[in-house]
Amino acid sequence: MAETIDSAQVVAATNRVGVTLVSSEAVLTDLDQQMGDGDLGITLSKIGLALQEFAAGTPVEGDIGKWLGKAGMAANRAGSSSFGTLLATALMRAGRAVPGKDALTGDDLSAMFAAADAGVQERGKAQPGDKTVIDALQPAAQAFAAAVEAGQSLAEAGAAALAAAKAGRDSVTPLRSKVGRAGWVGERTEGKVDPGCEAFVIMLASLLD
Amino acid sequence: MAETIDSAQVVAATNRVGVTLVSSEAVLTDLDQQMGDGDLGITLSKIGLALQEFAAGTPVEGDIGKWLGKAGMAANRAGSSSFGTLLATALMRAGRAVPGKDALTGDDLSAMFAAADAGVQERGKAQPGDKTVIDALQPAAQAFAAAVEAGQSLAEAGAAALAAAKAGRDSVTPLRSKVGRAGWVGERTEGKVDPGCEAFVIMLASLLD
Amino acid sequence: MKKILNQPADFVPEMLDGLLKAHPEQLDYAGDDVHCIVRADSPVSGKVALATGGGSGHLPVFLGYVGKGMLDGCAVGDVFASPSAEQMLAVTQRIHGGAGVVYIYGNYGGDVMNFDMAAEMASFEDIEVRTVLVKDDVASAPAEEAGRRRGVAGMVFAFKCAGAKADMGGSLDEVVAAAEKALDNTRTMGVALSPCTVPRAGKPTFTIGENEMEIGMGIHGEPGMKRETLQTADEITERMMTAILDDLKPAAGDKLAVMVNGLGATPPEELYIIYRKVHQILADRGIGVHRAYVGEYATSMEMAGASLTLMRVDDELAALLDHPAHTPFFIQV
Amino acid sequence: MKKILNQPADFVPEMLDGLLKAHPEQLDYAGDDVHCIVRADSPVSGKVALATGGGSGHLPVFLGYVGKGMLDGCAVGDVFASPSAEQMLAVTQRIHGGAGVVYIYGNYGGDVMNFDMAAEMASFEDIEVRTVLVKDDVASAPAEEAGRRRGVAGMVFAFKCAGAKADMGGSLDEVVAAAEKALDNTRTMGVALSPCTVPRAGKPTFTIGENEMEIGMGIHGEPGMKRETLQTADEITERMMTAILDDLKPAAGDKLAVMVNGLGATPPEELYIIYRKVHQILADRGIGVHRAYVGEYATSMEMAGASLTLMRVDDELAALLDHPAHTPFFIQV
Ligand SMILES: Nc1ncnc2c1ncn2[C@@H]1O[C@H](COP(=O)(O)OP(=O)(O)O)[C@@H](O)[C@H]1O
Ligand SMILES: Nc1ncnc2c1ncn2[C@@H]1O[C@H](COP(=O)(O)OP(=O)(O)O)[C@@H](O)[C@H]1O
Ligand SMILES: [Mg+2]
Ligand SMILES: [Mg+2]
Ligand SMILES: [Mg+2]
Ligand SMILES: [Mg+2]
Repeated sequence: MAETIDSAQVVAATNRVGVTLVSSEAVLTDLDQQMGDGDLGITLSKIGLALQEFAAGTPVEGDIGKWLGKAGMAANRAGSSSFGTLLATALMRAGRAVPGKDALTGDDLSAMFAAADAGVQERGKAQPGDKTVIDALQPAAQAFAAAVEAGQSLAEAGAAALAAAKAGRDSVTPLRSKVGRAGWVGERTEGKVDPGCEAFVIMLASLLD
Repeated sequence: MAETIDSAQVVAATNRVGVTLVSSEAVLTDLDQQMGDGDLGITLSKIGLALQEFAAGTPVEGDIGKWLGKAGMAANRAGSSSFGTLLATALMRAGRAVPGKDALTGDDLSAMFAAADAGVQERGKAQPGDKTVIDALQPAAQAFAAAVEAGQSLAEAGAAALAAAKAGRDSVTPLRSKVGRAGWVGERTEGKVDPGCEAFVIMLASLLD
Repeated sequence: MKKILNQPADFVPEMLDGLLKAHPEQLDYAGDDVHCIVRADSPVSGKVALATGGGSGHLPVFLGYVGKGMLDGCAVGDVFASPSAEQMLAVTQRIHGGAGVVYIYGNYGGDVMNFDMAAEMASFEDIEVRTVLVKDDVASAPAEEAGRRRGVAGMVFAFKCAGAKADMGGSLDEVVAAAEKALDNTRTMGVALSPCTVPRAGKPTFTIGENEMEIGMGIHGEPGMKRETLQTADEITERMMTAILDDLKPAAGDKLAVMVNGLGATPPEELYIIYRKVHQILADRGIGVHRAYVGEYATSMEMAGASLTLMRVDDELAALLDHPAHTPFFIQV
Repeated sequence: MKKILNQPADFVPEMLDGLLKAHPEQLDYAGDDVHCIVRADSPVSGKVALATGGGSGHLPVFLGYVGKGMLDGCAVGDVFASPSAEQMLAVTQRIHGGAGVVYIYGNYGGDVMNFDMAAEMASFEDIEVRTVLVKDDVASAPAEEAGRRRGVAGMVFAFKCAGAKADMGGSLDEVVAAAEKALDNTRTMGVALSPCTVPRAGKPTFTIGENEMEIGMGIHGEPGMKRETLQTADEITERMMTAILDDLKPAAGDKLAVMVNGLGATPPEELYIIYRKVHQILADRGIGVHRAYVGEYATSMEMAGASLTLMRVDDELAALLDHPAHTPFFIQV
């Protein structure tokens, strides 16, 4: 449990996710065109660029929490579709969970994950099972916390979270989307991957890289 | 020269041309799309219908001239694009050349042909060589008159007119259109058949049938 | 579908730049962000201010209705994307004339989340904000789940009626009530014949067969109720009318406002052919038309198709609808 | 391109039926032919009457400009086809208020021949008719042959200025002079990105490659000056501006009216991107914009593309342009 993440690692991870989001534009556009309005790839590519710029240009100054909060605001400025806004909310809430810290323990990370999950649910008012990003995010947050709790390494906990996110994503693929644009598509969403779940899996994988 | 055309034949010929115009819609649409606005087939199909209706519903009452004049007005009501209006003008002028007649001699027909030609030139203000219907109509009118003058049968004169119309049409195909919509297309009209010439050839062939 | 644009990423800012240059007497922007479009004379002191917002690609929706007698401001997102909460806040601050601000916008996730955030932020600055969500599209959910419906062209009637109420000096409560009353009486349904392309996406949002139409499609290309063989104008109109009338249930003797809206590529000629049938159907039921709007009021760029909106009007709504308005896209005298 | 219609042959009469039902206070028709659209309050006694006419498929051109401050009547042809001389005569008879009639219409063979016939017939009834032909399209012939040019969106400026002059009580000579002065100072050029389909023809008037555009295309799909690879909005705008400015030759200090006109499928967003560049180019040359019109003013059904019209205005033309007008498609206050 002595394992920690320092601010340089947070900055590097933020930048890495930013790069991944830009390079994922086409695949996410494609998924969102199938059950939405096709903007998810564009939104996240813009947010990806903004995160890279933010990571490069904003010193952490010993407060990772505040830094993440500001990253969330930058993300909202860059792209404010449903998912973009939820991502911004998640960053802001995760940041608020670790005020003034300049290094993060496994417990910090668990708390951030949980705060992000709660924030997304509060802002978006969707329920687990509605076939949204929550169905990947919530199991990932829970798996991460359980692994940390069980004394596993951060890498192991991360791997567990990713596995849970993927499982969560796949578990709702057969279902019908209940909220957001996809909710209007109805039965034609059955059997199709939720774009937000996929985006979350992509981001989480890139975080762990 | 004792050979004449009676009013029943005029009515039948008018009807025949009407039928031909309707069945020529596609080929004329196609030609007019290449150097105009694509309405020639539609216009002449509408006029063709109107001529059939007119021929079926309007008794000649001993005055072929007046009857043709009225046919021209019906044509103008039905379709008034450039060619439609010129056709209406031709009918009205041809009619005006034979007032009060209930049978037409070769000389009458020559006079009607010439009047139609003059009327089209006056109304449309185009010159021979501008690549318009005039380049088929004028040689046809002249060939017809010459054949009648030379004592040929009406069938022979008609055949001569048709041959002259076709030759006239083909003679201007290599040229650049100078008036009307095709005039704006410029060099891209070179090598393409003038739709109005083709329409005239089709009508004349049907007249002679 | 081919577009006249420069860099896709510049599509919205360049459009806004052109718009501000074309209408300098009518429009301005808040702060230093052209995405925050406001009436040039805002704030109008003492008047309840109306704001909307949403993605680009729907002109005249949303920003085209900013002007006297309608809206005071509009936060403009990228194509089909919500503007940010910060932009909405900037608009809110600039248009607030001391009498409160009403947000009227379509029921879309991103917009709702961001407007909610903006309203929270505005409350810290003692700006009273009220929200009216537009949910007029009968094709997007059955009547039992009307709260899930999306907002489409019917929002224009809400802008018009609420804007008139505010222009007449109505209070915050009265303006909200006018918007809600208009929307309670408004239903829309649309049909799409061709897709549209988000400039940055570069390919159509959906595909549709040469002989197909999508009944009930949304204005971002959200799939509708059914993919079917293309029908005649009269059949399509009957379909839309039936769905709307079954939901709105007007009675003989009622009066309606009618909007036949083109989605983009469909020419006005076809909209009037639709209107002809609408008028016939209403006449057959003994329902009158108070006002007819035929044209492009809420589009999806170059999508082909049309939507039909009916609003039942009583004397109050009729008067609000008839009140003059003057925006770059909507003039009524 | 898919269309919302019933029988193709009914396209125009049904469109007219819908239009008359949608605007009963503003529009009526002469005699028993819906193709003869006139102001509901015509004839306006003592006023010079203005008539136009032409094929359908160009809304708001032509009939959309019938209304107070603009035109008195319009003879409506089938899609892209001239109306008949008889229809023009019926319009002329109905709108004649005793002060003469001015025909303003585009320089197209069918229209010219029929309007000439109509004018001849009207003269038998002692109606004084004057004709002003619109020939604003610089792409359709070089300056030396300007008389061969076709009439496109610039006709709207002629309708506006002549209509204002008549509305102000101008004499027949003055109204003709206003129309001619407007047109002497007006030039247009367009670009098409996609074809359109005449309903009865059922297939596109022309084809155009996925990556091509046609510079200088006419509003019926008449081929233009050049088929080229699709360029950016700024490049396209520069092309159109150069052609127009070289012909119109405005000087620094001049003022222009600008119209950026969508041909049908091109959305307003793209028109504003064009306007942005127009404004820049004019500003760079020290030329002012008196008024900007951005929208659909003269279309080709669902054709994608745009045209640009510039009119140099002095104080007189500026005042005529600024005069109020009210038609179903054009309101200015
Ligand atoms: N209310 C919500 N709560 C949680 N997740 C949501 C919600 N609405 C949408 N999402 C997620 O966002 C994804 C779509 O994102 P995005 O394209 O940004 O939405 P939109 O374009 O509709 O604003 C969905 O696949 C889903 O995972
Ligand atoms: N001024 C004219 N004089 C003689 N013939 C003409 C004239 N203008 C056009 N035409 C003929 O009419 C044909 C086109 O007819 P049409 O499609 O009706 O014209 P538009 O659609 O341009 O009104 C041309 O091919 C030409 O033969
Ligand atoms: Mg989306
Ligand atoms: Mg033609
Ligand atoms: Mg979106
Ligand atoms: Mg034509």
